[in-house]
Amino acid sequence: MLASKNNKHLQRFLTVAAGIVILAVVAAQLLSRSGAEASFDISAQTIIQGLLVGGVYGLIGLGLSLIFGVMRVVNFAHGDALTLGMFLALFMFNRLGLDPYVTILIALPVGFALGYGIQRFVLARLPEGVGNSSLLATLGIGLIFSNSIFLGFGAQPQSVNVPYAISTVNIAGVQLSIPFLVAGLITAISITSLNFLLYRTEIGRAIRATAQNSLGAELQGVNTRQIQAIVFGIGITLALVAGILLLPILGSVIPTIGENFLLKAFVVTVLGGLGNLSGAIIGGLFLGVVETVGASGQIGSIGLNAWRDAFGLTMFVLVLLFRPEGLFGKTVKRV
Amino acid sequence: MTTTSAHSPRALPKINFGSTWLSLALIALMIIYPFVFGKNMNWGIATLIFAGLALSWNILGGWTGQESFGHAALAGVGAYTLTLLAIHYQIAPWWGALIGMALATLLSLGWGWLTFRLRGAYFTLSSIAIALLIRIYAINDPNKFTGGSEGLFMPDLPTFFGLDLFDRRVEYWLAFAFVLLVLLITHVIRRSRLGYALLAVREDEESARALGINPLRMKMTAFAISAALTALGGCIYAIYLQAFEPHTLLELPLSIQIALMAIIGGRSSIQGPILGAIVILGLGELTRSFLGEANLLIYGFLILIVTLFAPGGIMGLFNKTGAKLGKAR
Amino acid sequence: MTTTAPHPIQDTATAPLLRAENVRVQFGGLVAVKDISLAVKSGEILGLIGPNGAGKTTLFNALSGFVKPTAGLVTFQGRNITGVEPDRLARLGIARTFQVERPFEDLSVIENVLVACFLHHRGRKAQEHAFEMLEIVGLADRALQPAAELNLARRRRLELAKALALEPKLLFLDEVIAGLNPPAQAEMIGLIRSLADRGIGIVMVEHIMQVIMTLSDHVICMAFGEKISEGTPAHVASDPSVIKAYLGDDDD
Amino acid sequence: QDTIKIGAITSVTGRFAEFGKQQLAGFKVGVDEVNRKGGVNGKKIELIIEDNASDVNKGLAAAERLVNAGVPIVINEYSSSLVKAQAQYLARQKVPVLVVTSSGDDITKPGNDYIYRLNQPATEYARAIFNIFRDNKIKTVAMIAGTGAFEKSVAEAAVEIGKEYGIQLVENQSYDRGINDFRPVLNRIRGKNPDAVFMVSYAEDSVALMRQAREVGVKPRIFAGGAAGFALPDFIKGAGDAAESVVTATAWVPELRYAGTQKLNVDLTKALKGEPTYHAAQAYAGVIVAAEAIKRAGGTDREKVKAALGGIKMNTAFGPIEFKDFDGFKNQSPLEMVAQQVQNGKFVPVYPKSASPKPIKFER
Amino acid sequence: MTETAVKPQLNSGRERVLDVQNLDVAYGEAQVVFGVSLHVDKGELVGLVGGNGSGKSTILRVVSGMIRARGGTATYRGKTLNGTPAYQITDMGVAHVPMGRQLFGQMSVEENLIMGAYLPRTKAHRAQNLQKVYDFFPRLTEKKSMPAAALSGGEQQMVAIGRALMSEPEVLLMDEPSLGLAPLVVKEVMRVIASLRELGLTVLLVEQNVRQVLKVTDRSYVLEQGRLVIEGPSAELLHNPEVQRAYLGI
Ligand SMILES: Nc1ncnc2c1ncn2[C@@H]1O[C@H](COP(=O)(O)OP(=O)(O)OP(=O)(O)O)[C@@H](O)[C@H]1O
Ligand SMILES: Nc1ncnc2c1ncn2[C@@H]1O[C@H](COP(=O)(O)OP(=O)(O)OP(=O)(O)O)[C@@H](O)[C@H]1O
Ligand SMILES: CC(C)C[C@H](N)C(=O)O
Ligand SMILES: [Mg+2]
Ligand SMILES: [Mg+2]
Repeated sequence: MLASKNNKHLQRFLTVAAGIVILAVVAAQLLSRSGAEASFDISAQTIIQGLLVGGVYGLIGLGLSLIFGVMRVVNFAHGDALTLGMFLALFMFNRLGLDPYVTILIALPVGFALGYGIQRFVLARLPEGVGNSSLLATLGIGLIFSNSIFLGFGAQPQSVNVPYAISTVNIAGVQLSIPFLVAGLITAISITSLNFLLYRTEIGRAIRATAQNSLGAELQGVNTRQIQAIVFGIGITLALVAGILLLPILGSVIPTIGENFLLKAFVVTVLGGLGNLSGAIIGGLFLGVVETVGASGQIGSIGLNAWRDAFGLTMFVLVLLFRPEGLFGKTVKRV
Repeated sequence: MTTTSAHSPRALPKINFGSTWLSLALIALMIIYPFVFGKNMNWGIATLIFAGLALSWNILGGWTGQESFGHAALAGVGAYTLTLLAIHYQIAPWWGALIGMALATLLSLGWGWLTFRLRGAYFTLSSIAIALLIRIYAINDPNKFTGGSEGLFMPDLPTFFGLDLFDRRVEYWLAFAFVLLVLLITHVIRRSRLGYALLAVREDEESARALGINPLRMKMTAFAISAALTALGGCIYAIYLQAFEPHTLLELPLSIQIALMAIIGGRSSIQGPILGAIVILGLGELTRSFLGEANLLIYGFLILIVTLFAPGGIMGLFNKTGAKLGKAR
Repeated sequence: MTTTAPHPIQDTATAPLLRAENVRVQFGGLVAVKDISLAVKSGEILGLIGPNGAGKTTLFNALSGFVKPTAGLVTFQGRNITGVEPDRLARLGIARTFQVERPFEDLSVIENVLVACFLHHRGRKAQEHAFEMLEIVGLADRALQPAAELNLARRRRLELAKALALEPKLLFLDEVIAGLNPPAQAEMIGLIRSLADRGIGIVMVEHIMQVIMTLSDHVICMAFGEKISEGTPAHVASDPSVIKAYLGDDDD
Repeated sequence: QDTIKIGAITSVTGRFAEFGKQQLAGFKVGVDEVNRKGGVNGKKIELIIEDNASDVNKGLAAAERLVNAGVPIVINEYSSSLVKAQAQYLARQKVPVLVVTSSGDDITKPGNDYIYRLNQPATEYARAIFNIFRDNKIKTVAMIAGTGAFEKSVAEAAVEIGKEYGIQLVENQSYDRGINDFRPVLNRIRGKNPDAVFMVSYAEDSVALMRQAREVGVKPRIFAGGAAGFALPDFIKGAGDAAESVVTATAWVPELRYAGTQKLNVDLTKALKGEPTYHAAQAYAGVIVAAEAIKRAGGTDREKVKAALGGIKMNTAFGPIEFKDFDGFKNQSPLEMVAQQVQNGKFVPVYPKSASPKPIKFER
Repeated sequence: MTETAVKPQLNSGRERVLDVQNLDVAYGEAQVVFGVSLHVDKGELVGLVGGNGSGKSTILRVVSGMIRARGGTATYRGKTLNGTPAYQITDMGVAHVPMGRQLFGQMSVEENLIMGAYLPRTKAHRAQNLQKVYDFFPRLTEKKSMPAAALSGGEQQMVAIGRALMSEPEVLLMDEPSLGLAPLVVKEVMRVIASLRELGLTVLLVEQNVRQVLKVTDRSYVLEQGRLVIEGPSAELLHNPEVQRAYLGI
């Protein structure tokens, strides 16, 4: 059901992308009129680079969106869960010499158990109907994550030095980094299997039913507490995996890095429509391209790279204001 | 049992508008502090400033339920305005503060007008985004008016009725006056039409509209008051810091800290935010030596404890009105 | 098929309080309310019935400012109020209740009413007024109780007290009686009657025919957004199209 | 009172704790040395070390505790953002401040009567590298710097010095803290094909930057870093092969030929049970200079200590220290920076003459 | 849960399926149900009526496991219900059609129905049951692929009942199925409920609409402020003067 709508997504995506490019060109024109010369790099290299970054953003957003879709919880711990993944991989690498990608196999059960436990023992026990209490609780959990990492690893940056981290392949003149390609592949696998799970399996139907009306689902014999815990487990696992994938890409990380990715995840999911899974991936790609092209820009003597976050944030605010349901979303095909 | 109008006493019941004596007790505590802890003025000043900021936050976040995670930007507007005016135009800090408050109010009006159609988590997210955009601007200002990422130094300031503004005692009383002002405003608002309108809007905008309340206007009013007071707090904070940078003043964690103080203290109450500031900064001071770099761990656990067991915050433990009955699953 | 009463109610000397002319509300392709006209006078009760999804609540919303009519004209005491925001209507003297009652749960009963009283009064005066309203609806003994603790019948009374606190000239009541048991129904009916006797114009939606029959001076039946019948309660209740679309034939 | 108490603030905990550790070792070595040589004015010295927990508010509270403790002078620490508030406060309390590590130009420019700095300011970081550029006929430079106070300060100095030396800045980019994806900028830089790339960034960024520069295939004659992240041993560890032949400015290396440098290196290594960085040496120098100022002041009177600082001219294992007013700086020690290059996975000094330099290797 | 069949208790010649004894229920501090005892036998259609807030829904919630009682017992064929999670109670064969229908609004009608057969026990007969439901409610056949939210109130009620039937329940608990529906639709819903018996179901029906309930049910209980005040065959209650005065508005 979700997959069949992808064509429409793509259309909307292209329309909006075209719109933004036109806007950017107009803005550049205006600025150049006023004396300063503006230029953006829209070479294949930059665009593809943006798509690759965007794939990772999408993967981060995917978990966040899934959790929101089913539980209406904006998971503020998502960024720190991602950091947890990074440091899990670091730990395994430093202690056991385990390759980060191998750590993904460990992250699957660890992330799932962690998410499952959090939902079961914290979020499920929140008193109902009191403001944004789940938002706050996850904020607290995130702080506990990141500060536990502080306690365990200290504040200094950590890095893994794997040989493939800086290797690239050259396809048709475009240089592609290996870790990015791996990340893209795993993102694709994740969204496909998640879609399969949700729309082709019993448990998927139960998840969707729980998302729409948990009381109703419970009365059909669905153990909704368990379903919610499973969903949180999947969401956190996705965050951990994203963290591990990012480690070789970034090269060096600190325990507070999660905050930045949390923001990216927010932007991505809002662009795609909170709770809309394919939307998250598309939102991620979109953000990646806009940011990368934006960051490559130059107005007069000012490089726009330092404004990189501003591109995403501005889009975020605009989408929140004018299309709070996301660029591509109608309520019907939420989780 | 169905009541008919057959009840006898026509006495008007006494509505509890929030405990006045608790406010008085807290004020007394603040007055005593410098006489007892004269050697720890910095902690006292910081706590007062944050108490005031949390109280100001609460006017918007607690009462209308629009939880902003972007208030650091408003404090920043105050701090920057006062300092920049003092540096570039030698404008006295009190005028600078007033101008800063006015600017923050203007900003909040635009900001609110744009984002108040969003609710719950959406509003919170939008507030983060807007505050961060302001931060990015302050850092990268192409004209370097904001001082960029190197930040600003507070220049020498004229004396305030003969008082040296850099004297920690003077700063303490300044911060105290700030808290007092916000507390007073809070008390007045709580029992006024505005206060009730805000609470009504928080609970149900449609219902509020039916009762003659314009939610947008009320929220804007609350935001404007909150912003002006936050900017004032930012001004005092700037004088206290004497040197600040966007990286310390305009970051998300500061915004979250302000919000959390109010939430942990109890947002439905009047005095909760003050208690929140005291508890958080006090615990931070106590645990600093053994938690080290992980000193925010304590926040994490506090938030969990409050959300799980005391949804009304610390104040909710004392009076029940803030905490709703636990709903059955 | 549209059987209308011989004369719309504008024959008497008293001009109508509220008048709607060809009000239409459209949601995308769906026309929820199709060119409905009506009028209400002071002290008059207009009953609105019709099958589920007929557009009653939507019409209500359009008349009370919560939905902007796509077309048509609404006037109140001769002023054009089409599309005017509800908070301004409240100031003019138009109040409403909601189909699903919504007290402010964090506030006490009297504070709930106080919110509304501030529209016309300040300070202590407002508190007194709030208490008076509670007395009228019979909730005075529960003034300080948290509104969240009230049961359905009392919530309905509270809802009414809030509306009355606005000192309205016109009152919209959306299913305030549905769900009440017979004694509570009887009391509520009495209360509504007394409000009308005080000169308040009332528009009410209700599925309970017996209530509509006893209270209304005038009834409109809607189906699929259209007015299918209008007139005295007896006239509408015996209208075959109403029976077919709404009441069902084997009425007891 | 049989000891003289000197105040010191550093980040024992928090984000900057790594540097705090270095500084604590430097303090210890300094105090031991002063006391071993008989102390000051016949009294032993003692350091009251306060933790700022890498946080402004806690830093101000720390400074207050030192003021209350009556210390004659406060040695101030790593992070510019914290030092600015702490020093400003202390100066207004009329307590002399001796800055030993933080390097934002504006701490001593325009400065304050009570604020002295013995380490090199940000401008010098840029100058050391640009001197190398000039000496090696580098014509075009692409620069990328963080938006932190320190990085910006160095970057701005680099723009000025570049003009002065006639070196063309073909890219002047900065990046915000957060997500370390530098590929868009690096792509641009690659397109410009500059002779050199100059990078100013903190630790996590420096590793990421170098790795990504290699990945993207930026190929200048030389990569240069403006100290901070690039000068730490962790840089080599983290960036691995990508770090090879990167030149960086740094404040001090054990190979310097000042009297006592070798011994200091040994002592610091012992105190740290690990490899010392220049931060430790700076902290050490802070103690030595503070002790000297108290000695010259003949007591612990703050005004006298302040005056004594002004007259100091001495040699330390960190380098020669004197406080001068120049180029808009006030009470600033005009010490020259060092530069080192990663050669075969190790830092070797390449600049200046006084550091027995090895020849610089170029990539092309 | 143990699958051992408990020996059915016999009473008035019929199997007792649902048995509630001395039930006390409270929300937080406030007790709302006081020592209520009631039972439903196999094949019976039993009504539970009473004023607002008298505790009808509360009793249903206890039986279906949505809340826990403070005291007393609730058993289904001898198996205790109080404290058993709702989803397990559904598995035992007790289906609850809650107030407000609680459909999965964005899912199609058919998916809603299939969700009713979520339990492994019922999966095998899913196709047959689906067909049965469509036979029972032919109107739903045309609306199969529409999202449930787009249906009219009466149709939604049909989906809710149909969904409950998909779980092959023995007992159906229905909470105010006629709420907010037009008179015409109410009549239709009541007809449907009356005919559920043909499917061999046992039904406990909660309603505001006392007259309608008394007309379709076999026996009824009248609840007042959390206490049971009257019980008996519905036909008798219909003519009981007290009931007439208090609940039928006669
Ligand atoms: N905001 C909206 N957007 C789209 N459609 C709407 C909206 N509000 C109402 N509708 C549709 O308009 C029609 C009329 O709905 P309305 O709520 O007015 O019915 P009603 O007569 O009040 O019914 P009931 O008796 O069940 O309360 C329905 O088909 C409904 O689905
Ligand atoms: N979740 C809850 N929390 C607190 N009190 C509740 C809750 N649900 C119901 N109550 C209270 O319990 C009492 C019984 O409510 P219940 O819903 O069982 O009544 P009911 O007979 O179903 O009434 P109605 O006809 O209005 O549906 C009422 O006084 C109600 O206010
Ligand atoms: C490289 C470091 C000595 C710079 C120091 N952290 C500062 O903030 O100034
Ligand atoms: Mg309606
Ligand atoms: Mg009920």
